[in-house]
Amino acid sequence: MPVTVKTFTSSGEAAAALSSDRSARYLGGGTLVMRALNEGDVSISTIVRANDHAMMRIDATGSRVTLGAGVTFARILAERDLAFLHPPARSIGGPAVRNMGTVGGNLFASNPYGDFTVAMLALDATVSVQGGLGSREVPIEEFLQSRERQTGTLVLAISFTKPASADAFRYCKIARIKPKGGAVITLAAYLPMNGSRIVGARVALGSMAPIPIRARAAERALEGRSLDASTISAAATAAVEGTSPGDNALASAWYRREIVGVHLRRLLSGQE
Amino acid sequence: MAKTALQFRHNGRDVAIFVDGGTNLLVALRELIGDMTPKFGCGQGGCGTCSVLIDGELHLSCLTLAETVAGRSVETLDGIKDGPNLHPLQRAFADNFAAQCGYCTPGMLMAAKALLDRNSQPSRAEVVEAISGNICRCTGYEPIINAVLAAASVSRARA
Amino acid sequence: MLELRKDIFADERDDNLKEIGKGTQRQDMLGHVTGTSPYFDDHKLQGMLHLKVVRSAHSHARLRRVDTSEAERSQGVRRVIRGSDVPRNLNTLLSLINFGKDDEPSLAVDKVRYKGEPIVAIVAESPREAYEAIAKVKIDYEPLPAVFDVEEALKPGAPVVNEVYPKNTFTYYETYDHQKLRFGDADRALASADHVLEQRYEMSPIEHAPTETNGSIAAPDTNGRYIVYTSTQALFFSVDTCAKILDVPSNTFHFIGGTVGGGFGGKVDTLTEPLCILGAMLTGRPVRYVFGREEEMQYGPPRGAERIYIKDGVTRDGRIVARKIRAYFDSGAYTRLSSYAAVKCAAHLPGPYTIPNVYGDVYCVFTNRTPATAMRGFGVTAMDFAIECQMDKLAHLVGMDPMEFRILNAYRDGDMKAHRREAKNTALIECVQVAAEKAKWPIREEFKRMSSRKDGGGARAAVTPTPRETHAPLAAPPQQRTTYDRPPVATREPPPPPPPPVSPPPSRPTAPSHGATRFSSVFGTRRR
Amino acid sequence: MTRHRGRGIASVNYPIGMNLGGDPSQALVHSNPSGKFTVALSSIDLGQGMKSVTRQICAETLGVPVEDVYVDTADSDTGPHCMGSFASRGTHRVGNAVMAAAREARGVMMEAAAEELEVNAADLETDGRGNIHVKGAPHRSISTKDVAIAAQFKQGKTISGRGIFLVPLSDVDPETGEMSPATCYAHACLVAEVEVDDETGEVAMVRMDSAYELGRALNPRLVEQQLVGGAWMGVSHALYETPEPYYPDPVHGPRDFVEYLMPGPGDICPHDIAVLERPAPDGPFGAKGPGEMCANPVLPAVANAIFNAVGVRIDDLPITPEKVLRAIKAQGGARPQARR
Repeated sequence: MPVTVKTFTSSGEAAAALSSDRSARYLGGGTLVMRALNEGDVSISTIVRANDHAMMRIDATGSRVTLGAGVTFARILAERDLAFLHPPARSIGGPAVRNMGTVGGNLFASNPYGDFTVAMLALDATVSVQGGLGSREVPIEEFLQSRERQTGTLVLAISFTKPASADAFRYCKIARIKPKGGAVITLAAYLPMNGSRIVGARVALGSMAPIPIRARAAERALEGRSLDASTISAAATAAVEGTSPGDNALASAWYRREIVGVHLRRLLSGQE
Repeated sequence: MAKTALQFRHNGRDVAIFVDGGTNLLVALRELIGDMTPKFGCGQGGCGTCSVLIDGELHLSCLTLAETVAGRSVETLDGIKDGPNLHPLQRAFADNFAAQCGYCTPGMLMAAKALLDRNSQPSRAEVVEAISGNICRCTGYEPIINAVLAAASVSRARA
Repeated sequence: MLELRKDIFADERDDNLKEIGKGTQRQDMLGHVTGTSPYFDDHKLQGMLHLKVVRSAHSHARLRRVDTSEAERSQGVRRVIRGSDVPRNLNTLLSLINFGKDDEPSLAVDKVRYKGEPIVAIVAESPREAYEAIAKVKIDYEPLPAVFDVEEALKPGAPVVNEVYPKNTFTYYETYDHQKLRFGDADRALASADHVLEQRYEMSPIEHAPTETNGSIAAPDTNGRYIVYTSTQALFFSVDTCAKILDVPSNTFHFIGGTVGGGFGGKVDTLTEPLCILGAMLTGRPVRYVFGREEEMQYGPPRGAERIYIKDGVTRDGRIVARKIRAYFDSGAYTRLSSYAAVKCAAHLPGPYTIPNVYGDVYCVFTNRTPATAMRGFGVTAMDFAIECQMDKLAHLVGMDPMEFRILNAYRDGDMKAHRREAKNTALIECVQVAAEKAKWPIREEFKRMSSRKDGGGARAAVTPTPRETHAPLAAPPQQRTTYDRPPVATREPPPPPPPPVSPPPSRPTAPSHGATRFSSVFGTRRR
Repeated sequence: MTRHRGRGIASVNYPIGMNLGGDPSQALVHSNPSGKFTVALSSIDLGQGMKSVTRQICAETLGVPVEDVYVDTADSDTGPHCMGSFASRGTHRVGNAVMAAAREARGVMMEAAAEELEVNAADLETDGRGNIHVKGAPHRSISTKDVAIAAQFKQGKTISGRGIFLVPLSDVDPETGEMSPATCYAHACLVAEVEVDDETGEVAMVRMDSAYELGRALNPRLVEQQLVGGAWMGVSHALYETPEPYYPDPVHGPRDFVEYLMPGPGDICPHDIAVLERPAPDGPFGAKGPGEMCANPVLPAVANAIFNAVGVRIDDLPITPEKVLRAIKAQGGARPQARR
């Protein structure tokens, strides 16, 4: 069956087309869907597109940031208000991929891809999706846990509360190849401070499980404490707890477990 | 098979072609327009040999659905010469012996052009970043980095 | 940065040349920077079809049934090619130089021996239609036990990978399961050495990863010929391999290549041309067969893995007196070129050093993985890694500077090499000296004065008596140490000079006979 | 976090050619009526510079400027037989074949010039700029173009030449391995400096210094290309590359350029190279072949540098951070060796 391309002006129509056809995939930046077609994935026979301007919008003026699903990493890098997201955006691909790849598509990128989503997880973002039954807001953690079943849903946008200070959000991607490489692991931390205490710590890890996960034990080690050497050390030790990394071409599960604490320590102590 | 009509600017010239559903821009350029300068290296977005500029932005033509360039401007290595004269980047690549097998060269040149078009005086780190999506298996990158820096200094001297 | 050291060996060169020695621009540079260099895939032919292959899902399995009926009816399919369509569906690359037995089908028939082995080829109007047809091919596999470790493969009872070589090793000289190198009496020398160090080294496979993947385009040409645009690294190897497999005279083909997007050894195997031409023959249309990147990485042949054991004997003052090596080339499921690499590897022993006793056994082993092939440094890269890591350990063991240790043991003009040829035109010592200078690595005066052109030959040219049969190795005397991590106190006295020349010089080995029976020197001669 | 620096060396030689199969290559050289020469080969240029280096060899041998020579290659109808581009044989084998063909063509060219100048061919020489003149009397000169026209239209001569270079196959003694595997050997020594992170096992290249002996650098820029690119590949082999990361267990094979690891432009280090030239007696102008051997010394030099930095020996390639980290942990921490 040849491939059919369906282009809609509204996201609603696109979502309907997507949910009614098991062989349909939504085309964002092309880095996932076009690759699959190039490699002979015949399970895709319909490409759905939407020229909906809402999906291209960046709203970063208030305390809540909303990124349309079609926003590319290059656009994030061009946005001064989103400086805290420049490190994760810059860690994706090379310049061409950043001009193409989108925030929405990254939610579907499996290991060793999908680094931006780790940052979104640390920010406890909300994913706006439109399915056959209308639109809804899904917490990112929940979205990721059911990601495999989400091919029929259309992501419209992702939103999150802007970190109170530049220092409160930290990100690093550990890659073998520089400057562009696949992740061995990816770390993102959100450390809001109340006075000298961390309140509401969130630590997210990529490549430490089949999907990006929160490092809850490390978060507990940080919660309510000041970010000193002993806190950092306790969080680093706890980083591996609850993770279930796998082996892949870039590193083994053993290696990931060994280094996740080292890199969390470095991230929290400003060495990375 | 149903085909879709597609018009866009190719190296400053209007072109019109009919594409099959799902055709990527690399195939459209090579097989339908006959511009062989972008190369197939992986079809996965990993090597950059198919790099082109779309409205001045660096894109991977193998991951671009052809019909998404309707009405837009696509620039390939075939279009960067100034008439019979080489682009300063082409001259710098030659002078620095920055090609061996030559297969990555078209993509490298487009990545470098995307950089210099926006930043005429890049640092070495910026050059490294600009070509980081492009794989070269022959040169070890050093001559390519030097060539881009040399091209930038030529344009600086001219300015 | 590159510096030409014209001062060294200046007396051996005439530098009064006009074109040679100049940094002239490459003839192909203008083509490269304008994107006009013609690679095989840059040829656009009218009505071109696309060939894709169905690859084995198993590393080792019997093919119970291959059902292509639905694929044949699939939209856009112009031809489904099976093993029975290939005129001579068994080949080995080096049969062209009469080396080895035909052991590899173009399309698997009764059995698959590695994951990714081609079973069926689909020729269709578009790549998409070819992929759709591939999904409709039904294959009933009976999985067989597989073997992936070279030493496991040699054990009795190991699964037989390739029935042409039932012991899972290439057969040398119709006698041995390995290539031998025997020079002097390594066991005796090891027994008398001050230190013996035995170590194991391994190199996993390596992918060539050229930016241009393997591929070809074949098309019917005028007068019954076929024109073939190809990425081959060896044009006539490919021409003659295709002529053999397709059972037609070689001048049926007009091969055009010559501008290749990187090869590094990965484009010697004539991977795509035979099926591509066959597709053109069976459809009467141009056919294009290009590897995708995953195919190139996983099913295109890699530099084969090697496992190497080295056992060295060294004297307290830093002279290596014996080197014993056992090496295994992981050829994967078929021979390709690994059989040749093993011979080249044996000849490379013991590295660029003069060691009076050398013993080597090099095996070419079959396992259930992607067949290996040549790559930059073929037969040598892994061995150099092993030898040079070993050299570092030995230097550490005897407490010598690693540069000086190499200079001391380096071969020199007139020395006898282990493959029984005189060393000539050597320059290892000078390379070490210059590298030391460049790296500001201090070496002592007497080592700076040593020369590849001095103090070689003489006793160093002798072929040490070599026992006909191996004897049980003598037990190592108790003073020997076999670890390198706790070196003895370094002896910083300079080692004694090399042994003085003795007269009369030893008799030279006789020149090799040409046109030997095992290799045909007539390239391209085909036996039917 | 502790990062340790270390240096390691390796020295190697490399055999040129594949004598074990019989190793011929052929070349044809001919002139058009304007005195421009074409070299016809079936050899392949995969980036190593085959077209360029044979062009220089041909020009030097003919005694004409390099611009007057064009190398056409890899057409099985027009190019005579060549084994192929592998085994570091191109420069040496094909170069010799081109030299032989160019010598024959030069012989005809000089005869034709002699006829025009009414002198003995032995008294003529080329100036390398497209002229042939009487030795010691540069004014008695004729251009190669005029010679070509005269040969073609007046004298009925073909200014052309055929060349073959054959290294006959070497027999191998099954019992001792006695053989002649190669005709000449190139040499190298390389010093690598690395930095090792003892908490993660990551290895970064700091610099390389090397000396390569290549017979003769026929074109130093092309040699530099091979040595710089080859050393990069050596680093890549040493630290990164494998299509089977869990060899011999055939799992998790990389499928793309993100999973197949090769150093990026941000991973490279300065490399200072010296080239030595000890001409090979049988090489074209003494040349050997730098193409293959340039990567080889890097692998062990890097391994030895890692030992020098943290005291662990990694004997399995590639030397991944995991292997380094496991070894460091096994010995209870980094043990830097004497700095050198």
